[in-house]
Amino acid sequence: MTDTNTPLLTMQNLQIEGLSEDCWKPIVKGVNLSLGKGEVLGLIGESGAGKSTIGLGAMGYVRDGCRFSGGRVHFDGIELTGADRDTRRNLRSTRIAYVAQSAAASFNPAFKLINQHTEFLVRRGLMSREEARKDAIELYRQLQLPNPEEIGFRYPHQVSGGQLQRAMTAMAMACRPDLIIFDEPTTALDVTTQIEVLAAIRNIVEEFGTSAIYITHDLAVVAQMADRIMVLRHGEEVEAADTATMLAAPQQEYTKSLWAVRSFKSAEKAPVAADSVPVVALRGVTAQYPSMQTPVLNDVSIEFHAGRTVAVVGESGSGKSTTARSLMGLLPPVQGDMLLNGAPLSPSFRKRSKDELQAVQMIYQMADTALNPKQRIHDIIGRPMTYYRGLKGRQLTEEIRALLDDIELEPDQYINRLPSELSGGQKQRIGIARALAAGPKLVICDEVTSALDQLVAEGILRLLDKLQHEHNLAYMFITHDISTVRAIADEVVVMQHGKIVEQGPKAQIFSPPFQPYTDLLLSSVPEMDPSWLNRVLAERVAKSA
Amino acid sequence: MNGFLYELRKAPLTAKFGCVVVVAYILVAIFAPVLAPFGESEVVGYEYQPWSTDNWLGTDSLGRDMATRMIYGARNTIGIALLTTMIAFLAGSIAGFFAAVLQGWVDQLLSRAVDVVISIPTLIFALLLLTIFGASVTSLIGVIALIYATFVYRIARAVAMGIVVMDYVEAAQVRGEGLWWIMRKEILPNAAPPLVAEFGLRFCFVFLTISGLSFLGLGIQPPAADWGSMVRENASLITFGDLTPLIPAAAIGLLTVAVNFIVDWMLHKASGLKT
Amino acid sequence: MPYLLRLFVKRLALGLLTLFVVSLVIFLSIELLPGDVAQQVLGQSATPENLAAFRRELGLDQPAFSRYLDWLGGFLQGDLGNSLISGLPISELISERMYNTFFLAGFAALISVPLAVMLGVVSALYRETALDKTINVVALTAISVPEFFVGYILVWLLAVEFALFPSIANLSDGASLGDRIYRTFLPALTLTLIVTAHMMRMTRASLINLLALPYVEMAKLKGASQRRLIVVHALPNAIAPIVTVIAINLAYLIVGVVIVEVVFVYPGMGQLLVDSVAKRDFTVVQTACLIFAATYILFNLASDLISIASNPRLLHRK
Amino acid sequence: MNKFGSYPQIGRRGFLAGSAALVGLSQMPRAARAQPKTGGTLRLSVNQGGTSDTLNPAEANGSQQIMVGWALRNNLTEIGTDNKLKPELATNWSSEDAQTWVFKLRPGVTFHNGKSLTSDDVIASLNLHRGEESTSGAKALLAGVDTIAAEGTDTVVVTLSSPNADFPFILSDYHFQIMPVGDDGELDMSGTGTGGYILESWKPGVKTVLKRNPDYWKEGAAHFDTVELLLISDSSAATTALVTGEIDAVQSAEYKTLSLLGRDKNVEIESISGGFHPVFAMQTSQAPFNDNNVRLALKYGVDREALVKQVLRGHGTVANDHPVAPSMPFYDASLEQRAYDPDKAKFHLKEAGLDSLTIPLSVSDSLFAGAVDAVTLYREHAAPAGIDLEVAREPGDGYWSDVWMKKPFFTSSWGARPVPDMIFATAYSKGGDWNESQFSNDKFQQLMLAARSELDEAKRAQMYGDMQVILRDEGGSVIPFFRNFVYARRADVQHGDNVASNWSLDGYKAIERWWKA
Repeated sequence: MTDTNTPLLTMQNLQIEGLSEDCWKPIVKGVNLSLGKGEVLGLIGESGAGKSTIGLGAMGYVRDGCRFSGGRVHFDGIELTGADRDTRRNLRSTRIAYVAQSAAASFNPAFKLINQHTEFLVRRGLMSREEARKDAIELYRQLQLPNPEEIGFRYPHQVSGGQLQRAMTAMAMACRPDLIIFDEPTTALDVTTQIEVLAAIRNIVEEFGTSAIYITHDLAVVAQMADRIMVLRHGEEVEAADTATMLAAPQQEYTKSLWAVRSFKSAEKAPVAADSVPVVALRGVTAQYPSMQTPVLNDVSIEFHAGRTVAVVGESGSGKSTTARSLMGLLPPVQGDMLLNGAPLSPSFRKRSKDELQAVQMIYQMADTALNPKQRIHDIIGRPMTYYRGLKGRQLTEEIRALLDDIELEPDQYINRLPSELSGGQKQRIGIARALAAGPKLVICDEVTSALDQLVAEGILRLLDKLQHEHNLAYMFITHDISTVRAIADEVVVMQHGKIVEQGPKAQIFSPPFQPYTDLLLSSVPEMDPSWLNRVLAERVAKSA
Repeated sequence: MNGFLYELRKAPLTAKFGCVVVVAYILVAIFAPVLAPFGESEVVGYEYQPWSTDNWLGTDSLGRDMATRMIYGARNTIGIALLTTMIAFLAGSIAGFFAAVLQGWVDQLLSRAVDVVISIPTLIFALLLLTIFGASVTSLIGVIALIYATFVYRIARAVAMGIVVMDYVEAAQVRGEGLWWIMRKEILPNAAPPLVAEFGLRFCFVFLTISGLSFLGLGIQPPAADWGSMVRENASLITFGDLTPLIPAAAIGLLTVAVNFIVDWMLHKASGLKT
Repeated sequence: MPYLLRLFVKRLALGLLTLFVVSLVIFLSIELLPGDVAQQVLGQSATPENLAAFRRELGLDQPAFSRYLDWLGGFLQGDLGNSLISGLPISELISERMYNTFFLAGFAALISVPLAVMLGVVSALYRETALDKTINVVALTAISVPEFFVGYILVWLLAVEFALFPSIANLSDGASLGDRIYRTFLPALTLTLIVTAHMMRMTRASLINLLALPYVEMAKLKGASQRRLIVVHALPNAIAPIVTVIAINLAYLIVGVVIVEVVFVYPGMGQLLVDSVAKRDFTVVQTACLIFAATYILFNLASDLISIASNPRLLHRK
Repeated sequence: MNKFGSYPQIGRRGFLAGSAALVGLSQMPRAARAQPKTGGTLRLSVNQGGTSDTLNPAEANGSQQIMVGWALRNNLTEIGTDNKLKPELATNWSSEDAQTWVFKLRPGVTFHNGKSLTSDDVIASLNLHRGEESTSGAKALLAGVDTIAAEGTDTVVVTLSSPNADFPFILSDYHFQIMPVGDDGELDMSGTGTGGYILESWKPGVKTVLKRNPDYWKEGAAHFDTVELLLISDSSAATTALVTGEIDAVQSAEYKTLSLLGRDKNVEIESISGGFHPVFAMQTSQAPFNDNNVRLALKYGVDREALVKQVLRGHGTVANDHPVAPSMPFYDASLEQRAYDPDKAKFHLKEAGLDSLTIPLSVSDSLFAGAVDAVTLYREHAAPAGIDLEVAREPGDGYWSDVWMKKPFFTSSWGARPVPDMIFATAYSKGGDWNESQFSNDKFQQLMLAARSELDEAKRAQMYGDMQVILRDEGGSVIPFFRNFVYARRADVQHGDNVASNWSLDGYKAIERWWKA
């Protein structure tokens, strides 16, 4: 099927630089690559590895503020880095196409899908408008979009994320290009949606024999999609090999460490004592936004015990973050009770006493928006200490330093920094420190690792685990990532459509017999095995039959 | 400060030009009595004398030295415009932050009140209020500040609305922080950059409004020198091909251009666009 | 579409409320003005009996509140009332001035709006080039100089030095459109210079903001040319901010041109309003202010509706 | 060398200080003055008026209303270009005792609507300004009228409550325009009159268009086919429009641009001696002004020539501490002019037992252009005499209610009056409404009353001369100068050898008196 002898695309010592603070700094530092006709190459690496830049470079394109600084890109005999604008422009759509990470943001909101689909098909004179539309509908059908006749006549915002991603793949296919660049096409999707999109993409690429570069940070995904994998780090190739070889026997230390990420697991804890009073408890909580007809939370009851982690898991819109908001008093329940150490907790944070506010603290998903960019670390961490615990002067400074030590940041170095002077993982650590600074009983961790690279995320999980032991904290751990749940949870709550589908000790939830939704969720998590996708799909077909 | 100078050295030519002009104006305004060859409203000769070594820019319609009045005009016009803009920003920002943080009826009330003021033509409203309170410098500053505070309110509110949805503001609210603390510590530092840029623009508008009012005879009252009324008083000369009366107008234009250049540069930097 | 209609009705109601409050504010302001219409009309030579007779004639001896209610009652029934001073019906007094004002505003808008959008697109297209920078510096300068400066310069250049256009807008009845355009050319040009820059800068800024968005990059990656990128892909999404700034400027062309009217002796609403404030002619001030406020509110409403109509996300809900 | 040319040459053309013989002659006769020619359009710029202007003469108070009124209508009497009273709609008038006045109306005069002029029209037009309900600005002028009656259709008899020899003069006031009475008995104030022009369009505050009345009864008047009056309140816009030829004449030209305007070959500037004058009024009822020596000291302490030159740029005549301007009837040209003499001032101060005098003089910018400058200059003039005048600058708003006639020494300003009696009665007689100096002089009072009933012109002239002496030597008013009317026209707009000086623009009658070459 693959013909690697006559490469469609080659990169020789490709170098790309980006402008940062008035200096040109290398982003891609001499990458060599060769892609045969019909071949799918997976590019994998953490953020900052330069994988998107290489992907775009394959189209002869660099973003504003970047430039080709060396090397060559040959596409079917055409050298792209030095080609004039029209040459490069004319290749796009017709011969090279691109599928972006966020389809919702990458479709023009002002036009209907089908018009965007047919735009260049018609402009380049490949088809008449009518033919183009027919063809689009055919592609929609092949990509298993619902209502293929009609869906193209919707605006982007009227179509769900997974469908948009398939529509974008269809658009990339419109001119039947020789090469498609997939830039993290499923990263923003829920796992149950992701599996469908992955299947659709793989089928159509196979069907048309299109070459593809598949960019992702997710090993399990790339294992399903790629014939060959290239691992990137800091703009350089770490190693490249056939998928099977790469998975079975990575050569480089870095690759091995990537492969090993999922090894962390918190220690097993004894079951909760029957007479133990939960630190915080939700009893039949139902919540509703004033402007909405139906409740967003329906009869939710969860208990949080000191020293234990309750993982709340579900897809977007399942109500897991809303539960946290109700708990914080930001969305007062319309029904049900919240208890703090067995005593009722006011529904609204405005009515809570300082002690009550102190007891429940939150760590946010996006450290960027959770930390005031104009406050120094000293103030960010110090304020809750002053506010709740009345610490001042030297005592305060010492406490801050101790806490920084606790979160494994060198106090002297970090105490006076601004959030913008920290890396993503460091910011998240400050977020943790701020929650701890208050001296809480329950810490809500809302998707705290989702935005982080795997290695960094693991560090955060280890830190949280350590702190839990040290401070006997109760955690509410909100996540959509099953592997994180496996790693850190003591109890698991599975939510869907604002309701609890299933809850119980981790071992119970993750072992058969499965509740159907939990089963769907679990089985949709990609596995490293290249045959996983085929297997799951086959299993599902069998089940539904 | 060093950081600023460093930034300035890398700034585009237009921004450098803007800074030089603004500094020059400020110096002239501060040292007006030292720099001016004559008294502010001293009659030194016949009206409309041509440029000469004694009267660099000739004399005005009453025989006062134009150059002297230009210099004093810088002081009056800029000083008043600056003070007015500052008051407008203080009042407008506080109200805007207030509305953004509290939302609900406070926001509704303030916003609707601002709608009312904004929908009355600026010059007419100023005219009415200035006739009521008399065309003194104090009421001029008060009235223009009130009118411009409404524009500032809208901007400050919009900026603050973008900030209050940030998690760190929510964190502060949930921590139990008071309104004043949230406005001062969480919102103000983050709203400052766009507001500062807006300050530059609004300063220009205030400046133009005041000179417009002076032109209509309602702004800074004679015999105080003011660029707007200087144009009006001497406008007849233009008919005769003498463009001296346009010098004060050009001075207004130059300053606003300069401020705009600086603002543009700051906005450019703030937006993170490539230079 | 019922969404748009509902919004329209809601905003219209809010606008009417605003107008009502505006009328109260104006009424109170005029009440607070020193001196009254009788003193202003009769001047220095007025005797107390004269004043009393005059006030009685105009109903100024009634309490303020009942005068306001009288006026409001009439206004709601479509009766704008008479000028306190000349006794002429206000509709008569204002209609021609209003026509003049709208004519000038329309004239200036017809030149400036297309010009501004075009220049904005061009400078976005050729951003960071010499052309863009030149357009920007000129625009900035145009924003920065006082209106009377622009007016006088044009008078000097085009009326005195080159005698191409009249320096004052002496309109006569029944003049042809061509003559009218000729006579109002200088004021219209002045206004054009003032408002174009603002709209052009906003057009440019909104377009450039959009250029950083993923869907514009996507269009680029689909092979769109610079021109197509800006005109076809970015411009439809920039309609909202551009229309908003156009609305503000159009409103300004109607309500904010007192100075230009003075410079060119143009018989528009602005002069009338300034005159009537000086004379304390409450009914005229009130009506003119309400017309201005209504203009402002309607333009804003229109711009909001266009913004929504231009945005499928708001127009076609899920 | 001087780019504006030398200091006002043009301005001095009309500057005829103290010379009564030439009053009203604004210009030397030109070599070849063209004869009046019919046709063309006159475009006049006026600066007084607004949206609120009406055609009701009772409410007239600005140049726009006055000029339009006089273009459309006539009075019974008018002030001619020689500043003398002339018959207009009345062919003649007579009185035995100056108390009962008989006016004969001009026969064969018709209004624009075809109606003939009758005594009913005259009576109704005059009655507009009388009675309880009248809001007329001229109500006070007719306060002394007892009855107005018709004797047939061509005679009107007016009976006064006390004699007033000036009554025919009063009727030349712009308020007393004659309008037709309609069939319903109401006055037609829509603009119909007997005047030389017919109203074409009337847009208050903007412009007025008039068409020539082809059937005008007056000989050699109303030459233009069309007249446009434009309201241009911005003086520089008016100047520009005059220079660019968009208007033909401006009602008032600013001193400051005269020298520039004068260089334009197409523009003629006229400077006409008028009656407007400022007054530095002392309250003679209280110390120190109850001592005439102090008053004289202050009168000698002002350099009138300097004020005329510096405040008026030469466009005025020095005054002699009485309000009778050279352009007014009964002006006594033989009266010796008081000169600036600090020594005499010092002397009179000493006579009053004072070494020096420190006194505030109130003034406001709003009084007239250059008011504060005038007081500032006065202060310098008076200083050598040991008089320290403090310039007390008052706000313009409320000056007339809070400062005028309230402070001991203040500045005021007075417009022109057609006859001396009108200003004597209001401002210098015991019990006069606006007797600002609290002047009370028995001889003056007797003379004033006697002059009113005296019909012999020579005797009246003697009496008014005596009154001028009394005011000059004993009055409480320092009157430094009379200001000229300064206006400009395009050179192709021409007028007769004389122009009236009771108002600007040929007594506001340029519309019917001037023509286009």
